[in-house]
Amino acid sequence: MKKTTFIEAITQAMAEEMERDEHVFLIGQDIGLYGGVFKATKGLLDKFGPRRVIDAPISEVYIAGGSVGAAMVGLRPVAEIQFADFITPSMDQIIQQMAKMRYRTGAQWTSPMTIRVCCGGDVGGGLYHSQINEQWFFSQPGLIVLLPSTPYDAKGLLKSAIRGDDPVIFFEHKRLYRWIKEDLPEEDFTVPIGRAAIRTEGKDVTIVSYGLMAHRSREAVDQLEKDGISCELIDMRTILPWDRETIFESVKKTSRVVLVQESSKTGGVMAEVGAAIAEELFDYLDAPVTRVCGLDVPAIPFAPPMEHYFLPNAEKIGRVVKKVMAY
Amino acid sequence: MKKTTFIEAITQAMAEEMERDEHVFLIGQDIGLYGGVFKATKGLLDKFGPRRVIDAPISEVYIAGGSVGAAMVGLRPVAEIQFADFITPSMDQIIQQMAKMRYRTGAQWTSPMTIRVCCGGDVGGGLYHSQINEQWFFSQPGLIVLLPSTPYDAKGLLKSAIRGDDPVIFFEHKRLYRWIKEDLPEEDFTVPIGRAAIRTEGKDVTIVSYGLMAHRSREAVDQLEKDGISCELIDMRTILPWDRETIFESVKKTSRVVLVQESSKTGGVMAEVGAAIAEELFDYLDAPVTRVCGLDVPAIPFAPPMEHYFLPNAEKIGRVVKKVMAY
Amino acid sequence: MPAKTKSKTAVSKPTLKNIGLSEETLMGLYTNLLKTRTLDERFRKLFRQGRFAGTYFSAVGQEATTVGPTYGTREEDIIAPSHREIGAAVTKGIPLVHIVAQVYARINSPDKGKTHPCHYGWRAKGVISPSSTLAGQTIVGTGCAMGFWIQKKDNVVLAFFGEGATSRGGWHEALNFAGIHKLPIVYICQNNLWAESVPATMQAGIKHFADRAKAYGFPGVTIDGNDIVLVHQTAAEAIARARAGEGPTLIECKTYRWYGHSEIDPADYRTQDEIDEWRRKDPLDRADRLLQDLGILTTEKREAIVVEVNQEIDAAIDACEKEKYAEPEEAYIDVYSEQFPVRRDEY
Amino acid sequence: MPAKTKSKTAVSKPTLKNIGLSEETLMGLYTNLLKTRTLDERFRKLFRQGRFAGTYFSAVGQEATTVGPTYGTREEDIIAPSHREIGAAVTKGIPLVHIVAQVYARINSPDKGKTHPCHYGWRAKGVISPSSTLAGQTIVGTGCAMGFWIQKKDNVVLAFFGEGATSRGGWHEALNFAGIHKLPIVYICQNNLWAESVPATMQAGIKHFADRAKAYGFPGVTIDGNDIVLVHQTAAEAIARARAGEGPTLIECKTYRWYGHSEIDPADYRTQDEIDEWRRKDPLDRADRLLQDLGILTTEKREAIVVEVNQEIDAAIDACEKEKYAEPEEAYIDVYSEQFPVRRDEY
Ligand SMILES: Cc1ncc(C[n+]2csc(CCOP(=O)(O)OP(=O)(O)O)c2C)c(N)n1
Ligand SMILES: Cc1ncc(C[n+]2csc(CCOP(=O)(O)OP(=O)(O)O)c2C)c(N)n1
Ligand SMILES: [Mg+2]
Ligand SMILES: [Mg+2]
Repeated sequence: MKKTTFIEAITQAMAEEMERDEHVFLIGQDIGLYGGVFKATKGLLDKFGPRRVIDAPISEVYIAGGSVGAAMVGLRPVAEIQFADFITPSMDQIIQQMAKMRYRTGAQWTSPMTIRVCCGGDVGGGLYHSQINEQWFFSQPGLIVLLPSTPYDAKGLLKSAIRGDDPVIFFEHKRLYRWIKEDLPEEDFTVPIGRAAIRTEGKDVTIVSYGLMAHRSREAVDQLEKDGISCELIDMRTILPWDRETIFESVKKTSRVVLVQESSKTGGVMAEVGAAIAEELFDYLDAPVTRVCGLDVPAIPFAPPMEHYFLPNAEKIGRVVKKVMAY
Repeated sequence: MKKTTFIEAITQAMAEEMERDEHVFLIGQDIGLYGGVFKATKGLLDKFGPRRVIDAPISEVYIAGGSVGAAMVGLRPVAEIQFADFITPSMDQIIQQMAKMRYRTGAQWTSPMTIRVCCGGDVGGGLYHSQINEQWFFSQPGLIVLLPSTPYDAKGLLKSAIRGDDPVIFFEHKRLYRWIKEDLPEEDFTVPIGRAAIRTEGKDVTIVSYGLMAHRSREAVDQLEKDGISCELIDMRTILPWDRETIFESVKKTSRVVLVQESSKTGGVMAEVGAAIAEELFDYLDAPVTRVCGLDVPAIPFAPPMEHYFLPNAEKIGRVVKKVMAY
Repeated sequence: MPAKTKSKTAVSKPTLKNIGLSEETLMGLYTNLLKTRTLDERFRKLFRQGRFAGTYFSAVGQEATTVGPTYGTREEDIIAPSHREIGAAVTKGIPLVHIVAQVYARINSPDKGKTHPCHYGWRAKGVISPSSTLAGQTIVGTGCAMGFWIQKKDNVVLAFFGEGATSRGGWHEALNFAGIHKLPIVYICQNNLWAESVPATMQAGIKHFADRAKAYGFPGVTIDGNDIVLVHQTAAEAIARARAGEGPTLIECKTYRWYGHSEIDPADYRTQDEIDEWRRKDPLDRADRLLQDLGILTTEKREAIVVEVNQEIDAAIDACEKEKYAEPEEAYIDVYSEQFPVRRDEY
Repeated sequence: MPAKTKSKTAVSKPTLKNIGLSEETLMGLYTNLLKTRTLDERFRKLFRQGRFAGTYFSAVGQEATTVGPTYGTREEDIIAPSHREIGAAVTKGIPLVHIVAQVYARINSPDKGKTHPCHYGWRAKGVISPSSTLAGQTIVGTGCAMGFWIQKKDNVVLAFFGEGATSRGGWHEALNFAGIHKLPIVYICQNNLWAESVPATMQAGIKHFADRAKAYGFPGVTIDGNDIVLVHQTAAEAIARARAGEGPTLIECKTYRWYGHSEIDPADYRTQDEIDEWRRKDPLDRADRLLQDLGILTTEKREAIVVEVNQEIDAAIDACEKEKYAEPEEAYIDVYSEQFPVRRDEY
């Protein structure tokens, strides 16, 4: 059986959901004729026609806001923002319409829709093709924010997103598109929103991460195991609402926690996770909650040495875990 | 001597800086003929003419992005976004141009400019006239983010912002505009960016806050003093880069800290402050770092009982401080 | 310059035949105009009496621009309003008690008091509850039209906005998209000459906002927005075209708001002459005279309508004055679908 | 339909006089075209050889649209480019070594390697370093023009973008503002028929993107973008108007990119016929023939220019191949002015 890549998993999820429910449609730049700049929508225009696979003009405001409208009249939009760097123009529609529709209308109108956002660094994309910006959506109640790290989760979570009644920002880390492959079940499956995955069980320290950093953390965990440190690795998968229970249970067990995030440190998702752990598990902690994050600079620089320097990696994570263990 | 209101302090800062430097100009909706919806720019059109006080169309993208361009050719724009709720369309220009200009051009081009943003709740504004959204800018290195709570700080910080060489988001809490008054020095003064203010010295617990919440915290502090609890109240004033030194020094002294924020809790500024304290002052803490924040709902609802319920206030802060003291 | 549809009411001796509308339609338009005007003036009074919180955006003087297009639309058609569309809310048939409850922010409001006054919305009648962000519903409304287009339904969307909102980027993106796919939508610009304090001349370098349509490849037309018959007929034609798959139309209605931007605005940026001139062009008065000329409205008939409208309004206000605000904990409701319970912090 | 400026090079027997340009100008245009073409083709080759990272956006086939307007502008005039304006960078006089260093992301690049290839910027020559966000520099460039207008300077801004970028909301807001205040700016749309894989027909419901100007109250004109003389003269007139305070112009240049959107794009969404047709309309070839017809270009002269251009390019590439990347810690530089040192986390 041929292993399925991350991006193939995404394509499958969309194709299957479009097959299942005629209300599902796609809109985005270069998704039709071209099949997407990363080929996530390859073949779907031919299969579903130009009213269900809509090549959009360069209009990120409309791609988001128009999808909200379509969702309001009963459709299930799956919109694509080509790069997370270009989601800034969509912020108005995402924050003021999509996230607040149910709330402000007394649930008369809702916005069951998904925005797929290609994101992340470590691909030589530079300042404008490496951003994630997940923290903006993370701080907006009303939104669901997903950022899977495996083909299985990508497919299962995307299906949950499309079927669910809430507005979802679905981040796809482009570094994983063709790198990560795995066998997927033949039969239909979903992955529940709001549940983290324990990737490795361990007893000494909890590492919490998501996206590309789940893989970098895994590399660190493998190395640390050789050094005699047993890590429990948690992949958040869902960023909002995040799975406090799973993370808290693990920290209660290990009493040490390292949080790994690709985006800049200040004001990132891991600030919340760290603050919440510090707030609620004070008596369990044997060492300070410690973060390994992207640098606090305006964005990931292009030149390879700077990009490499910006990003957390297995060595940096390993060093920090050892420091936390030595505390 | 007539006391100066918060909004008068803002007007004075702009008028004086425009007088001082002919490169300073204003742009925003209703700021000219009308003098601003809160009258912050009253009289300035008459004084400085229509090329230095520009009534903008309903174009938040341009107000931000056009100001970046003017700054690049040597001007000192002071742009007004009428309500923080309407800054979402400006996000693209703020994040991708204003914040990254120096970085991405190797400091050839810079964006010395200020965006004034009227913000905040407790004024019966509802979902779309009560937002702050400071956390988005807080997570963007390259920006300066200010949110003063007194007329003195408002005037002094706005002047520092206008004179400085960095791009600034300057939040003005509308609840304070006419409520808070004080005597201001006759002579020119500035308030340094990046320094928090200790509002009351105390020894039992540190309360960190900013904006309207600095006043609500002060009310709590006064009450707690009667109950025998001595609070050190810190008003951050500058949100980014935030004053770690002052806050850390205080926490080292008191060993207890309560963080108060008007915006929703998850992913807010106080998550970072809390996580950083937990990370770096682990051994100093006698109780968990604890937050009092706005509710985790999509925005501040309109009806008075819901708005009141959303917002932190002196009673809530007092209760939490007592819990932290009892820990 | 955009084509100007000639007013059919300008003919010397109007008859039902040369106007081309039935008595029922004319009476329907008139009654909705009158009801809107009466309710709007009542809201202004109630606001000044402190009967409800927040603010109030009066549409007095420009009701024909919202009543005219909305009258005669189908239940499944969507209204995408901004902040000055009380006329569309009334005409599309949102029960008055819901309209009043929305302004009063009471628990019986469709939004349960969550957003601020004048954001009328009612799903059962296809009226989108608006956000405050200008042109917001133009974008979302265009999305509704896209939804109809995808599903090949023959419903139509009416998107309302002021001339100020046409400066917004999202407005451009929406109309551009609608032009590409010939979406079933009619864009109605209420050019009331002012956006808060900013005159239309400082909003764009063009005289006629209908000219904006030239950038999108569909017709734009500038009309007298205070002529209810003209507005209704122009919109009806555009709606028919949209329904037939022939694409959008941008209709610019020249009109005027008599009062401030909101009730707290003294509106001293305008001249008394300008205000007087436009008061003379009162759309309600004009409709009244037309219907009298046509012989379908008499003093007695008008009085009967006035009484009925006032009774309906009184009843709605009474009902809402008695209602409570939602409990504070309502703030935690409707954040997500039931699937995701909201964590509550206790302070 | 927008006015179409007639090409002065279309006359049967072109002379310097009836074209209205000096020999120096024509040679200048030609040399910059040739230099741009040569450098661009070199970059493509170097990319395929893996000599630099990231990607590369070739402008081969559409150089006349950037060289033509830029040639003859003043040093203080601003160029606001997008991603396909190598011609403007070359013509405005950014030293080739800086252009190459930018593509190579080396430490000697003006941006020190921070942004990705093709974001040419150089303050000394008034070229804004672009962001990738389409129409970004249209907005910021309009702001530069606003700056000149505020200070009553007679500098002009040239803002370049593709037809795709005209769908962006921010683009609309910028042009709308420029129209209100008659800002000193010329908007140059390079309509190369495609935005990545999306054809211009799916970008807007109009045929001529110059029609967008009708929404803003200033002239829009659609011209043959492969006729360097026409492009130069149309732009020069617009620049003169802008400099005189008469406001903006939108110039749509119909043109074509020969290769993929970027070097990793096979561009298989286009037909070979279309590509062949446009290759026959090569702007460089056309300029070459014109100058030969005018008797101001000979084979020897061309050869000399080619040699010189290649030497200059070789030297620039050599210099950059030898250069290093900036040290990793450069990532921490230029976040803020010196006033605010950046906190460094150690991992
Ligand atoms: C994006 C945005 N910017 C600013 C505002 C504040 N505001 C509310 S109404 C208004 C004027 C609107 O003018 P126009 O669109 O002409 O509508 P009118 O009020 O005249 O009916 C402004 C500036 C807003 N609501 N949304
Ligand atoms: C806001 C934004 N959306 C999407 C992109 C991705 N993108 C880069 S170039 C391009 C096509 C641009 O087309 P056009 O404006 O016609 O310029 P051309 O490439 O044809 O010169 C797209 C979609 C981007 N850079 N910015
Ligand atoms: Mg108006
Ligand atoms: Mg193009």
